[in-house]
Amino acid sequence: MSLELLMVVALGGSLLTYVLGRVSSRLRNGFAVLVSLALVAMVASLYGKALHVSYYEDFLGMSLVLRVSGLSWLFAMTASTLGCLSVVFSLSYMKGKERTSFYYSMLLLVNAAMLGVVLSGDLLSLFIFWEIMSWSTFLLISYNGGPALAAGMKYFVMSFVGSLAMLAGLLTVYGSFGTLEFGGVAAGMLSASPGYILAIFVLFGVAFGTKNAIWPFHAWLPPAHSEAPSPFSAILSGILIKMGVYGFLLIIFVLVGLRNFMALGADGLPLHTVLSIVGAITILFPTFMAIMQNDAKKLLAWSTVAQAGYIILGISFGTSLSVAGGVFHFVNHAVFKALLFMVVGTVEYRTKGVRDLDSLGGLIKKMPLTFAVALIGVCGLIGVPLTNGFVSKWLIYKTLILERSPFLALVALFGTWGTILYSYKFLHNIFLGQLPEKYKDLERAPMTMRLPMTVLSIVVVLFGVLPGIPLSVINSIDTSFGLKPLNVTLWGLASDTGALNTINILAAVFAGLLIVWLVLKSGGRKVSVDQADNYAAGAAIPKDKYQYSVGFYAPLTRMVAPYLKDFMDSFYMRLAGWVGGLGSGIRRIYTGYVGDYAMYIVLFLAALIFVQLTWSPW
Amino acid sequence: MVSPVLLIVIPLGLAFCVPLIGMVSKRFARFVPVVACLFNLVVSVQLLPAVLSKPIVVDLGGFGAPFSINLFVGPVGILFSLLIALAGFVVSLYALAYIDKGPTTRYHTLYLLLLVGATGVVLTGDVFNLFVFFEILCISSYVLVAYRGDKDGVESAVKYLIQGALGSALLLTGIGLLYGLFGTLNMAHIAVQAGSADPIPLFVAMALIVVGLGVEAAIFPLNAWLPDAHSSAPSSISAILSGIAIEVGLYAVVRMVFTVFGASSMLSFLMFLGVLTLLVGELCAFAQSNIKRMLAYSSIGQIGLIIFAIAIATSGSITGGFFQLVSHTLSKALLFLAAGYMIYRSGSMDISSLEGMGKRMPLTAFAFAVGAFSLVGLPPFAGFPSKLLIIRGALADGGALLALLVGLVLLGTVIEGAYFFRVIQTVFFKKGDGETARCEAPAIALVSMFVLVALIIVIGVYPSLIIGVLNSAASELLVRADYIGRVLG
Amino acid sequence: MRILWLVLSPLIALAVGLFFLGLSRRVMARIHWRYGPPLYQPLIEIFRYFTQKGSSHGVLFGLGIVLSLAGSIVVILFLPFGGICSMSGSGGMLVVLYMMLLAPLGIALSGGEAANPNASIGISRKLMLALGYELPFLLIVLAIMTHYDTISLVDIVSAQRETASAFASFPLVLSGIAYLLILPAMLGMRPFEVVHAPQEISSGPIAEYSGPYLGLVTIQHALTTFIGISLFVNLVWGGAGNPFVFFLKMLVVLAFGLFVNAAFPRLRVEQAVRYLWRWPTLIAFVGLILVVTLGR
Amino acid sequence: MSFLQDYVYYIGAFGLVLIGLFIILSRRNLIKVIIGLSILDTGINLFLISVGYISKGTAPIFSKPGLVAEDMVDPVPQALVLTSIVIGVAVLALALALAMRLHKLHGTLDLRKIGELKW
Repeated sequence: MSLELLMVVALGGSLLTYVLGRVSSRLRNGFAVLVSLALVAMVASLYGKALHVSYYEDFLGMSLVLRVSGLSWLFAMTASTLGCLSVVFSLSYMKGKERTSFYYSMLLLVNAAMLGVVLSGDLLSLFIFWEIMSWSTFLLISYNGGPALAAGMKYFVMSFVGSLAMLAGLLTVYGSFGTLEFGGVAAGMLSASPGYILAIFVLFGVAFGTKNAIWPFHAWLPPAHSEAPSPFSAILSGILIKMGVYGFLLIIFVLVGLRNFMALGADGLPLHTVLSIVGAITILFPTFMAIMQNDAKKLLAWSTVAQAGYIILGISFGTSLSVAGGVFHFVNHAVFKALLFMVVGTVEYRTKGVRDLDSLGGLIKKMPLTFAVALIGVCGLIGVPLTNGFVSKWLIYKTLILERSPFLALVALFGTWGTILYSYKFLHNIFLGQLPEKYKDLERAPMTMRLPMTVLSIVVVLFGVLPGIPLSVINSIDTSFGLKPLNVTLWGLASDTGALNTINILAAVFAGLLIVWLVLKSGGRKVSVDQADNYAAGAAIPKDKYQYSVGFYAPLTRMVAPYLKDFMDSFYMRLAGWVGGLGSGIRRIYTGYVGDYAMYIVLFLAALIFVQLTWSPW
Repeated sequence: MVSPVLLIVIPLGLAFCVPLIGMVSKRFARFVPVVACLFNLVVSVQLLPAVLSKPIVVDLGGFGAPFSINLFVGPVGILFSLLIALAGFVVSLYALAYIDKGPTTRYHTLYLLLLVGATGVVLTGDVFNLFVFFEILCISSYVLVAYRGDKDGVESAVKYLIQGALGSALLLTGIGLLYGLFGTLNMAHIAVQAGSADPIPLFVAMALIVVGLGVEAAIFPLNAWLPDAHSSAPSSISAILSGIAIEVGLYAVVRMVFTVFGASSMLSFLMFLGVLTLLVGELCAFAQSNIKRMLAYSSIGQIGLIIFAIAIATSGSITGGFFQLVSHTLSKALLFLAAGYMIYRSGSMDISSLEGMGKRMPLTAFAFAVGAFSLVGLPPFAGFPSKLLIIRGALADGGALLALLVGLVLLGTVIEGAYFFRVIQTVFFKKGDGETARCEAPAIALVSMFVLVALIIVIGVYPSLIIGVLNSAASELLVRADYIGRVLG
Repeated sequence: MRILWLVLSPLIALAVGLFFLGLSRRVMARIHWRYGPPLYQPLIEIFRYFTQKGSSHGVLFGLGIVLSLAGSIVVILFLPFGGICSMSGSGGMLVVLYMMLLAPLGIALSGGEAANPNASIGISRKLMLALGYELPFLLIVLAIMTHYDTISLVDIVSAQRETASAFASFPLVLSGIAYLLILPAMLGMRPFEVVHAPQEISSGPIAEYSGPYLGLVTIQHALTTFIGISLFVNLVWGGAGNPFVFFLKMLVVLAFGLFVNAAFPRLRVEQAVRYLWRWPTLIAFVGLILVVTLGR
Repeated sequence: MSFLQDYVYYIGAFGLVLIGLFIILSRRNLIKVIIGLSILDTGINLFLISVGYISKGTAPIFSKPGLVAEDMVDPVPQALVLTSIVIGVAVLALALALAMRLHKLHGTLDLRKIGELKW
């Protein structure tokens, strides 16, 4: 399987989808699914291979290279799988919406660009695909119009700042090493000065951090995730922002090299510590923001920021355990967050666009399967044992404790409790409590929505019970970074620093469940009652009013909201305002009176001559 | 081999034929500019290989240089004449449909004259000849700006004229000083003697010339005419003004500074001026609500970028600057052409009135988006390799000052991205009020736009197609002795 | 032997927990100058519940409580009970911390399914309160784990038994004090009783339970009490070498809890969280800093 | 005095240019500004002529016997001035035509009041 063919299929598929959409929408839908499936198959067939092809010999004197390694395979696999599932999910979600051909074609283009980013073998290809990914993402975020426009704008500007920083960085690298291929850059970095590496790292870090929405650069993410079409939110949150993680892994382990990276920064405050502190802030603050949200997608969006913090925290330690934890958490987060966004998408689809947590409730009665997968997803998000999130978080916590960073561990663990709060709010306000009258006749989710959600929820459990499957892949990545390999078993880890054995937990939980279930069975008769047949201190149950979901955590909100200002976001908004104001101010020099204009010309000339006569600088 | 003189003579002749043909049939006269531009295009392409191997010097009037007026067709000249012919061709196609009211014959005459002036400026090797062609260019553009005869058009034409005339006067004074100093008008001859001249008068002459040309080249703070003129002119003319006229002004400035005066000490100043122009242009554009004014200010910004790139004066950065020039010509022409019909259909130049255009005129809106993406410098469009080259060139020498300026340039690019993407959102994703009927631009206008779209994408994907020309153009600018040697023999 | 303990330890925990429930009712009654129910009253009630009819609000209603109880049972398997620990080698304190999530989560899911706002209010309060005490609790746990440099509960207990219990060793004494301050909140005793608040929100999360479901809830309550107290004894009071001493230590801790329970009025959830995030957190934080700085 | 004799043309040209510039910069009536431009042009033309002028020089016609090249006036500036005058006239005519149009459309020639296009 050649890499060029893969990229041609990916990019050509996106283009053809649009063309076919002009012919027939059924044909287009079928084709889109087919292309995304083909991509999954093609990426899967690359497993374990190490290819390296130069597909464009001379782009302004630089050669563009595609390559696949263990790391890029994992990311490519996640991207293509999520892309495929998201396309399938879109089939019903997008039915009857306008501009669907554009939507599918952009979805596939984003998918192709992400594959391009992770399969790039040199920084320039990476940048090119990165930019294509950025603008196509912008178009998809803006797709819904209305508030999505502001969200798209914010995304684009921040992401553009990031990518320009990356451009400056990569051209500096080119200026010093004369090559942009990973191998050549890595070789050059070996002998580079720490200050130089730090500058490069900061330039690239801005780009990757913006995409990954780590703390000071997170401002674009919540509006963008919540306003994008839900299947795309799944991609956005699941894999697209993880391109930043890929970038960090790439620059830390492949380009700069771990030893160089660990040596960066000031004596008392090494760079990797800064990075982990940033990760910790990224966990703590967005978690509380998520608790405050009343919009299901905004809640998930803030949660995405927080989870990105865990990943960064894992990577920044640079031990085999922590990197495995970070990378595994990336995979897991991709799975369960995509699942949760799809859940919201399903609810939105059935309730005609309602995602306000205050006005839903009781949907478990109408969409039991959706609730079940949501529950699994939430369990993964919290990290309940026997779901995938547990294993990755365990690896990260374990690292933090082994590396004697109790304060970071505190943040990580405390963040998990915050996660429980918002996750439960998410579940409760959508699915639990009383079913409002207007949703009495809600149908369950259509097949094309249930299928991808079910697949993802199976993966959540599978990776939680048998973490050895993904961990062996991740372990090989660890090894390729030159880290000490972990002792991975099918059921977890058997290492000298503390073992993890999911089979014991599994057995214990199953035994416990069985016993309790038997006890319950042995008890008296159980009758099912209607939701109106409730305890209300003898009063009649008022319809649609016997529900507690508005202001679910009101006391806590009252307490922490005054301290919880997203001052980075307001700073950016103020900055944008300043730029606008500066523009309005500067354009006043064009007064509309031609005499002034003539004066500018004469004065400029006079100034030139005066300066030359006085100081003769030229 | 054809003579480069034809590049000027044939369109000039045809320009004066237009009224004659127009007397017979107005419909027929419309095609004259198309033919003339096509001719120029073909001739330029034909000349290209020869020029690249060795610049052509044509002496007019039988005397050898420095006594006669000569044309110097080097890589820079042929690059510009190609660009002029190409943009002229595309825009004249567009004008077939777009210019349907008013004194159309005069429009076509003046349009051709404008192109002749532009071609003359870039090909001539004589300072005064340059002035004359420059005046042809300017005067015809004054008239064309006022073509519609409406309030805005006339007002901006008057303002343009006053500033332009002032600039020309300064230019002429400078040329007079040069003649007084050197007794010659031949660029190469002046260049030879420039080193040994009295520095003060020489500098005054240079300042006069640079400022005079700078008015047309839209260097800050000499560019106040530009937003008015570009926004009030008919869109086809805006496209030419933005895509050709200011670039030609820029060419003249660069030619003067690099070749004639060899003023390498001015370059760092020009670099700052470029960045300043860039920032002022982008900031002003950011605050606009009028689409054409926004595009006009964006042209100022782009010119600033090109000046910055060329003033760095390494072969890589000049190549980048020329690349940016090419991509700006293509993209900005495309933007103005696409915006022209969108404005025509919506009846207003307000950005908010373009809401829903993505649905009403999908192809035009698509062309607009391509132009905007390219201008912002996103792959895989032509603006990307050019920005890449410029920044690579600027960062290559590794100085802190240049790195800082690059930071400012990138800041300008971000602002540019912001306002262009805001328009794209308005065009595609804002729900227009009511009107949803399809009203696509006429076929011929679409053809002209899609020629540009295709060029932008092809150049964006295969920059090596034009990089050869740009490289030799850069070396022509850098190696002054070569130029002198070619002309004076 | 291990299998035996696997089976026995939940039963022991249940017995102890039920005894504690009965005892606390009795003690509280005596403090109120009432006579109080017999010690085995909870056992009688459980039997009664299981024979009665129960109304179910859906599959999750039953499943949630089953999950919650199963979670508690699993936690008990990980907790050393005076030298007995049936699952010592499968993840240590981290797993315990995580498994302790399951119990409230299960109740929360099941109570949410009941569609009674009283339950929802109770759950919301419970979660907020948990967020409140979890911060100092994590500080304490991390201080202890850092100090003894292990994440295994068994190792923590044996380390304390070798030297001195946390209460008696210098930097950890702060953690111990902080733990004492948050213990009533973790046990859900007054003044942190706002979650159930029978007079206000009809016992909150468990408002809708009846019959066998209520039976399970009562068992769950017993187990939670056991877990809370035994965790305290294990973490900061050195555990014990044999179950009997361990039981006695637990009894003392319970007595302390009951004393607080009887002496203080109920706090609103905001007041509770504010309290938890002030003094206990501060003390635990200082404790952790001392452990980190002195520990090396 | 000889200074004045040698440079009188330059001084005149410079004066005309300054007067022209002053008018352009200070007057707000369009017609006056156009007049200013015209004066500026005249000044420059004078300057061009004086560049090539030799005091008491002769016309550069070689066919006349007895004339040496050193006494001849440089013919090139004169050619330049011719061209420049033509261009100046064209600009002037165009400016006046536009001024008429402007007056018709705006009802005024006060450039300060004609400032709808700004910013």
